[in-house]
Amino acid sequence: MLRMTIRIVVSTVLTLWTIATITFVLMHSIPGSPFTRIDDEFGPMIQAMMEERYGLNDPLHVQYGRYLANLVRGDLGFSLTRPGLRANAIIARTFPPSARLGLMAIALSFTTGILLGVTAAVNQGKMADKIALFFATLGITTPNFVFATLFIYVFGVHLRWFPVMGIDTPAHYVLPLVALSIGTVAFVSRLTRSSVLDVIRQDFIRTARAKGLTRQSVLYKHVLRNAIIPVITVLGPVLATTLTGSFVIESIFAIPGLGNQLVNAVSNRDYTMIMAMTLFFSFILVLGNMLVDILYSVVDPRITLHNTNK
Amino acid sequence: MSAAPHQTAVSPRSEILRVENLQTEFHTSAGVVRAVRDVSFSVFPGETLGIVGESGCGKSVTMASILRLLPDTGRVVGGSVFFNGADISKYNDVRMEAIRGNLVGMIFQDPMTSLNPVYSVGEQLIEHLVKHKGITRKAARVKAVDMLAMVGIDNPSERLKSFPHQFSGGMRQRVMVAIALITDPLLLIADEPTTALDVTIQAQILELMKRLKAELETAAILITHDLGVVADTCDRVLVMYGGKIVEQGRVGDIFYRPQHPYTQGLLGSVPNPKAPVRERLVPIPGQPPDLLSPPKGCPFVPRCRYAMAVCSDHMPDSYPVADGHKSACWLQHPRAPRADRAAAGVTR
Amino acid sequence: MNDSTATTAAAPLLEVRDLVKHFVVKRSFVGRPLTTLRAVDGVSFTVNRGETLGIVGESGCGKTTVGRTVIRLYEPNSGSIVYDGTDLAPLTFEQMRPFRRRLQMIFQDPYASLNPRMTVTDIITEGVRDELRPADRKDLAKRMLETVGLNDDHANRYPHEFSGGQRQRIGIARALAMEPDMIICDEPISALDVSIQAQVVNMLEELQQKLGLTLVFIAHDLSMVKHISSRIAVMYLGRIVETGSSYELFARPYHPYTKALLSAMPIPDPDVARANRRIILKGDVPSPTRVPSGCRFRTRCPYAMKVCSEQEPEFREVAPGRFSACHLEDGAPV
Amino acid sequence: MYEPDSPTIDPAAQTDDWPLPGDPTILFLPMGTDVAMLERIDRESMSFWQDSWRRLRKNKLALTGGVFVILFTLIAIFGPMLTRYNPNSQQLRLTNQGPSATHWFGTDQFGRDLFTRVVYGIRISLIVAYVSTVFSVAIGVTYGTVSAVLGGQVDNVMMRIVDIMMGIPSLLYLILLIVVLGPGLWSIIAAFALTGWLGMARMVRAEVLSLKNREFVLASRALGTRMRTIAARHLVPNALGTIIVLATLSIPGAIFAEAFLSYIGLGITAPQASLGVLASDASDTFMTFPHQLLFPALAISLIILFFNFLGDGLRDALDPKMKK
Repeated sequence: MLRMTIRIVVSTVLTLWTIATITFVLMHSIPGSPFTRIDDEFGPMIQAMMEERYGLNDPLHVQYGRYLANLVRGDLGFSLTRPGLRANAIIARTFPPSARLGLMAIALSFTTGILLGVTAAVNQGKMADKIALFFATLGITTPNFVFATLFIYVFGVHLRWFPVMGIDTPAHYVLPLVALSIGTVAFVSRLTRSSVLDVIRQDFIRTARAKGLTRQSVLYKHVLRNAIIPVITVLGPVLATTLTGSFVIESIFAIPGLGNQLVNAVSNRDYTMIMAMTLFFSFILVLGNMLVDILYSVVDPRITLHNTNK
Repeated sequence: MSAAPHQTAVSPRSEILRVENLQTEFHTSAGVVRAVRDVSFSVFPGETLGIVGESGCGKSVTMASILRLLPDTGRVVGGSVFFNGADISKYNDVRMEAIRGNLVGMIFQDPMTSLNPVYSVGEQLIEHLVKHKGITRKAARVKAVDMLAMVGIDNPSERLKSFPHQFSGGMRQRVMVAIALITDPLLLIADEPTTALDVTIQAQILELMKRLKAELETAAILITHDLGVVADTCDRVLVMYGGKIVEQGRVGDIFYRPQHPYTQGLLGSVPNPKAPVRERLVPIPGQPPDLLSPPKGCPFVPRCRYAMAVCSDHMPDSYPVADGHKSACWLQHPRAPRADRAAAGVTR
Repeated sequence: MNDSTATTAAAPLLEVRDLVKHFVVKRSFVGRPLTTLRAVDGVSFTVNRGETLGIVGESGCGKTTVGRTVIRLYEPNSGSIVYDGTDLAPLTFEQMRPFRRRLQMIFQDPYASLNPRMTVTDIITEGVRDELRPADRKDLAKRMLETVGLNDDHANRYPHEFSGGQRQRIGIARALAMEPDMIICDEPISALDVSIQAQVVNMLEELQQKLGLTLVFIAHDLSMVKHISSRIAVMYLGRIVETGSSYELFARPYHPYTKALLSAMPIPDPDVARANRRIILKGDVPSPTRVPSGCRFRTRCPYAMKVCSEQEPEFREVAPGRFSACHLEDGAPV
Repeated sequence: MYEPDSPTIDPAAQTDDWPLPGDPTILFLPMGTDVAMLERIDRESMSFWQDSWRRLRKNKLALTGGVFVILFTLIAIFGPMLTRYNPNSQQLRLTNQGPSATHWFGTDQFGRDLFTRVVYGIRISLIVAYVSTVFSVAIGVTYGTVSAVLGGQVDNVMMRIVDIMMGIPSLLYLILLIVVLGPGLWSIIAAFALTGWLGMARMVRAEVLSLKNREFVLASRALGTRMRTIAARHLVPNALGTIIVLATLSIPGAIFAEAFLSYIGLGITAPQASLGVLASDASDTFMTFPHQLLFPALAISLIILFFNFLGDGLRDALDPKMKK
């Protein structure tokens, strides 16, 4: 157990360090100074001042060292287009609404996805399976911004069922939540379906049936617990797609969240902000993956103990 | 359902299980496979019936058909199954559930995959006990500990909490035996229970099954391809080939007086390590039958050295050879040439 | 058979000395070995020209690894493999190539041992692909197919079209195409049906007589090993515990493990089987990653003594031509 | 214990009525067995690829997918011949028109013909998807195969690198890469290739590794075949099914990602326009002119749909055992 914990921590730190380094290298390989744009407005004097202030004239390795040191302290730097603001402050302000939306979306997509997947698998080849497959296909083949726009048009503007801008009331969350989850629901339901069908064929399910257990007992106790294991492994990737999906969804629904912020930073070419937010997102993801690893070992008793040759 | 017929209700000579004209088909993309064709047999109290045959002969499918544990592609298309006097082939799922795992225990081939990896061994031992016997989990736990001790697992109350992956193959098969027998079934069906095990472990499991069977007075069906296992453990034997029973009789009839050319061929294919002189093996030529397009007549005809014109078009009846010994072969027909029948009898 | 037994007086064709093959199954984050599987842990045996040596043992005893290491599919950790006067152990892959013509192998799983994308002709002639023109390769394949009881009609087919027994014969044809002196048969029949096993065993025997082959027959089925082998080596947990001629070993086993193994063997004769008094060993074979101290059989041995856990028994001659590794008194089979 | 053999045959049976058609004296003549017949295989010989094609052909959905994938590819190649409009010529008097006989899909806010723009969009989107997939397959297959074939510590290090890079969210890195490279067709392709090969490498390595331990590879080693030849003759051909399926299924991913990037303003730059750009532009005016979003979005969905159909079908046909 201790060995596994050390392993997880070491690989997490290593991943974060790689991400930080790649980000640093990429950002410093952009030709010219990040202040070139400001240069046009404020002239070379101010540009030089800014460069001096942010230590951009120092040798690269000094900058890299300072950058890592700041990162260790949790300091993600400053915003380029809004020089007064520090990245940490912006993230602290915009993270809570994003986190709320993201967590709800993940919860929604897993519960709905698993439910749909099991229903489809149990009714393999029947109508329910076909309907589930149809929705899964729709969810997988349509970009989420198309859904978002469609929802605003139909449920917001036309039917006026839900508000479409901001996050003032719980009703505000409905449309963005559905738009953000729909692709993942499809993905999870397909995965669950194939996983359930896979488990149903296993020998130990035949054993359970041979013991005279009821259909329900076989399905909900023996099949589902095993079928859920591969579904949990995609929690990590799902976290990533939900995060990145939120970029688009937040900006469409004008949600003052992290994703919206990143889209702004991208369109303003606010390099330092992009860098800071990439790092923050990566950190969240790596952390999420770590939690998934731990959850995985809770669900599957084979993982916790010494797992000898495959 | 817990008031199901009890052991004492069976009179000593009446059979526990009688299968009549059982037929099972599989619908595959390549066509219809007639895996079990017109199989009839009985199992009597206390006896061990062996079913031997090579892969694809229909021996496992026969058992799965009786308990209706077939995969989705398989379907029983004919025949009746009388268990303990009742025709269970007409039973619905709920009534079948009261038989499976309660009155009939099963053991499967691969102990590595036959136990659910995410539940403790204890949970898997007691869940059906609670269901079928209507006792509390606590009482079931006590019984489970006893049962684990009975199948030779040390420190059973601790081991109850272990997961299958913490056991070796032999130990898992002991757990399977415990699961199968914990409800005191009338009949135990063991489908190749030792095939996946090493010789010394196989000996352990066979010894264990023999002992428990005697203690619990359970009848058993042992499905295997290993003639050595049959010789050691069975009272009567069915030999299956191409979805049919080709010969049946007491173990001595089958091993010392085999009548069907396939049984003779099977016996000629295995060396007897205790034989005083090294004998030459006499293999059966050719390949196992293609069940997608079986011959019209006897399934063994392409490989049979006594094949006659009648064999390829007409399925022979099962002819009695002696008391309880039957062979489904045209050689047994009174019109069959005597010389060949004589030759057939001396292969071994 | 006669002409081959005549040559046994000469030097053995294969002499394996103290062969060791360990696998690292688990490494630390930086690559340091954490768990080592001692698959073959000091194995010595000889194979004489024209004979058949059987190697038996239960799963995990290292018998397959021995075969694969001898033919240098695995790099031995130490030990020597003297084949016809040359030690194969230190040879590089290129230096080894000429010996591969003389030392061939038949594999266990007829479904996995033939490349599903290649035709039978290509499979059989793969080893001589660079040396022969296409027409000659076809010719060779045809000849080999006939040798194993198949024919020209099979030459351009793919493995999945054949039954298990036919595939195994294609595997034999592939080995024979190299014109070897010696073939290591690694459980060649254990995946086959009973009636097909006898076909393959008979074929191996016929080929051995016709071509004067030397065979190493690795299997867990004792009765088949007894049937085909002239001598037998019994393996347990990476070591050979006993060797002897096939007849002698079955008639008078010395090592407690051999005795248990023989008594556990199923016998297809009801009267004999029921009269047989079995030695039932306790427990399972220990994992080759955690080999017990001293004698490795002591954890299951009914006769285990104090010395067994402290000292590894010497593999010594207990009777003429009979070797056994046990602390029990010599000469007195218990 | 066992009574002696005593078959009781009624002599009278010899004179019974023969119930079956045919003369019993002839019917009971021995036939003997024909050994050559026993080895005969009746089925027609079929290579793996023929067999897979036969399976694929039976799968209607996959076949539909395949046909439409080809159709879309043809549109991408020859599409410009289908239209008399220039995708970029603006007709400011004809802005935001609905579908009509002259403008099948209508026009956009600058009066450009939407059908033409969608055709060109398909072209751009498919170029991005195909080219980046070709690159990521090339890099991934080489990397994965080399890692698996060399094995040992080299494999360990190579895979650790992949593991760490896989820990990085790929879309974020796409954003960073494109910010650095500047938006445009080639930087998007490069960015996709740079992030897409990782998954490929991992899958190919797993596949090759399992093949490497299969007995037919050992057999080839035993015949003295060099590892390089084994890789070319045994490993890659057997992994090809997996590679094809992975490549087919990675194309929708690229189209999706491109649409996403376009939406946040990092897609293909004007004057070129991908489907993602068209859809993203149209979502601003969606409330008033929904058809401007409908057609590009439909094109995206259909392309992804058909590639998914084809990919799933190929997976079933090429390797029924391969799981998702």
